[in-house]
Amino acid sequence: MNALTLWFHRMGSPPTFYAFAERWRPWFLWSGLLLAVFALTWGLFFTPADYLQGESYRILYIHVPSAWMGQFVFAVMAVSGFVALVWRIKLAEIVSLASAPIGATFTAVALATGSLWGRPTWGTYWVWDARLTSTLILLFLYFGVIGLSRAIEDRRKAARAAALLAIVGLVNIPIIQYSVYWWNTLHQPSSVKLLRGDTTIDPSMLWPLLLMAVATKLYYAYSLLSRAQVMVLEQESGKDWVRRLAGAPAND
Amino acid sequence: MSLLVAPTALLQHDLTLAWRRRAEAVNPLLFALMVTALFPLALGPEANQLARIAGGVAWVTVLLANLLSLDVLFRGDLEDGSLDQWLVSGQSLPLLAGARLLAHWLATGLPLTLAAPLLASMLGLPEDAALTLLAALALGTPVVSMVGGTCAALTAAMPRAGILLALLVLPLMVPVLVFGAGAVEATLTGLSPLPALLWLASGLALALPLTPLACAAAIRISAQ
Amino acid sequence: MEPATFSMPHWPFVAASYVIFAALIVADLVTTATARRRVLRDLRGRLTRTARREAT
Amino acid sequence: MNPARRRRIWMILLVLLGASVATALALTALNQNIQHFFSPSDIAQGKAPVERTFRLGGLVEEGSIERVGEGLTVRFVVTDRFRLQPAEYTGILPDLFREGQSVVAVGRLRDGVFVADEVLAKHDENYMPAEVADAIARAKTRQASESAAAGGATHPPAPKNGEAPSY
Repeated sequence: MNALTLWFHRMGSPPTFYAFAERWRPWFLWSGLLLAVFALTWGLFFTPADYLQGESYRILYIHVPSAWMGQFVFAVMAVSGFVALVWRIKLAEIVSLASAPIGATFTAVALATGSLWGRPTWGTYWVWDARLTSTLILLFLYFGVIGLSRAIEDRRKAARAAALLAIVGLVNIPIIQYSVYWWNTLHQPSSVKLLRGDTTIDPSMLWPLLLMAVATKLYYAYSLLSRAQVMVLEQESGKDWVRRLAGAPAND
Repeated sequence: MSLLVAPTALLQHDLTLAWRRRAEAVNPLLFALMVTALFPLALGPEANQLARIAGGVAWVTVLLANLLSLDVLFRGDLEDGSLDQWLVSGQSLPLLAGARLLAHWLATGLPLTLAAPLLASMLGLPEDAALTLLAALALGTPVVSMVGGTCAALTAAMPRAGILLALLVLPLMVPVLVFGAGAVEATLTGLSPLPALLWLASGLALALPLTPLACAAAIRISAQ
Repeated sequence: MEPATFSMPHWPFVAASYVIFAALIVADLVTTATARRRVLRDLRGRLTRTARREAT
Repeated sequence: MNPARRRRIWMILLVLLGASVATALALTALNQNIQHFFSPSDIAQGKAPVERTFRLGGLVEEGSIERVGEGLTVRFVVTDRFRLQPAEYTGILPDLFREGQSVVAVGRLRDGVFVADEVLAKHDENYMPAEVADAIARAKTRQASESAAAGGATHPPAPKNGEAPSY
């Protein structure tokens, strides 16, 4: 516990955080990419076709992890936003702001691939089903957070405003999660239930999905660290360690 | 109770102000009526077709009318320093924010709700559906005022926040829109509007205590 | 059981999904990389300008 | 108690009150079971709207799909395991439209036949290879024949109480 608090304390110092990010960034990127390529190849060529949907179900290996990430990143954004609002921790503000574009990307992927999956299976690209609509709202909420943070000059104020919006927008996450149970419309219920243990995907099809879920999280870690580094550099541009980093002589 | 003295005074002040500027205050109502009148003109006066989409049309116009009046909810007070006074006054900021949100609903949401029968008859809704629309608006417009007001407090420091405000408010309003229009639609197709109305009431119960807190936090961010 | 549909090929949809995913991830990669490079370049430019001004 | 603390306690109580009222209302709403489509039973009982477009939901009855002539018109029967509703659709059907699968059709009644403008196939959350599906189906028929041999009548899976049939 003590070591953990110490670690968080040290991460609060921008140069330490920058060095930490620089060290781990490539690992996250390459492990994520390799795992994704491996899992997608497996999913595309080495899993059996579905008994009902045939080949089109392979979209699942992209659609489902992306949808998970869309919600996961929003939750991370809101939680770190809460930490930023209450304890005024700079790093939490940065994490919250840097998450928004990544989450928006994953949500966009989930919507686009879901639409492509819907055409051959449901017979339509888009229906105003509860799950689809609430996911579209999630994308708009991401846009709102990004727009708000861009519109405010002062970085720290922008971060706090965006954090508050993320917290308010958090009500949408349970709506997405439970929409398939509350409204019996077109989108089917979840297939993977890690907590309840009655997953309804055949084991031969499940592994690539779980690997993709890990791969997307690794990529998120990479992208988050990179974006956070950029923000740290912008915030600290006057400091000595940044000058040294930029390759200019420190002015002493 | 001493806690409520300042918020009540603020509410009175806001309502007096709204009454003095009543020509300005009816603008959202006029806007809603005019937009509603555009639909029969654009779609042709077929009563059947109009009635089918009436719930959605009424809700969208009410939402947009509300949005028009939200932009200036906190801006004036921020510019003349009143919000700073709220912060240093030692009064409960959530209660003050709540009073302001309530004043906005009384000045904008309530008239729009009361206009529901008029909107319904313009769109050719049968009586039972008009009643559902009234109930749905009564439950939904307070949520619109409260959540919209919170977003308005966030954007108060920006000189031209109109579009951004819409971008923030509208996604958050989609559940209200879905259930509000869903209640009317259900009545039209012979189903019970009760579940949709219950969801709206549930959202209202959640928003009543939470939005003043969020709004207070937003005011703190904007006023600093 | 003969499916009573005019079946459409599935692979274009699957391929399109994978392409969209790859494109957006690459776009994200490029954005982060260029943003970093731009910030460092701006910084370096500003620093050399100050250094030059101080030298004269 | 100092006023600031008293204020905070009031605030927390109000939030809790709001949250519990909201939960209670939401649970009541859930018990009402929002319906998004009418079942063949609803139509049989005259609950579905007349002369108006509505959504029909149910399973495609086994062996009911037939083509009309050379065109794209397909006739099929939708069932909720209690009642049957003949339906008709002209156009290209989605891939998942099979016998025994769930469908949602949008259209209106004409002389007792549901004429659909749009047919959407709903699929369940099960994914498995064809061999596994076959094996499960074989196991089911074996089980059914065994229990029939043992004298037990086989019931179709009845919908759970208070819930819509699971399509």
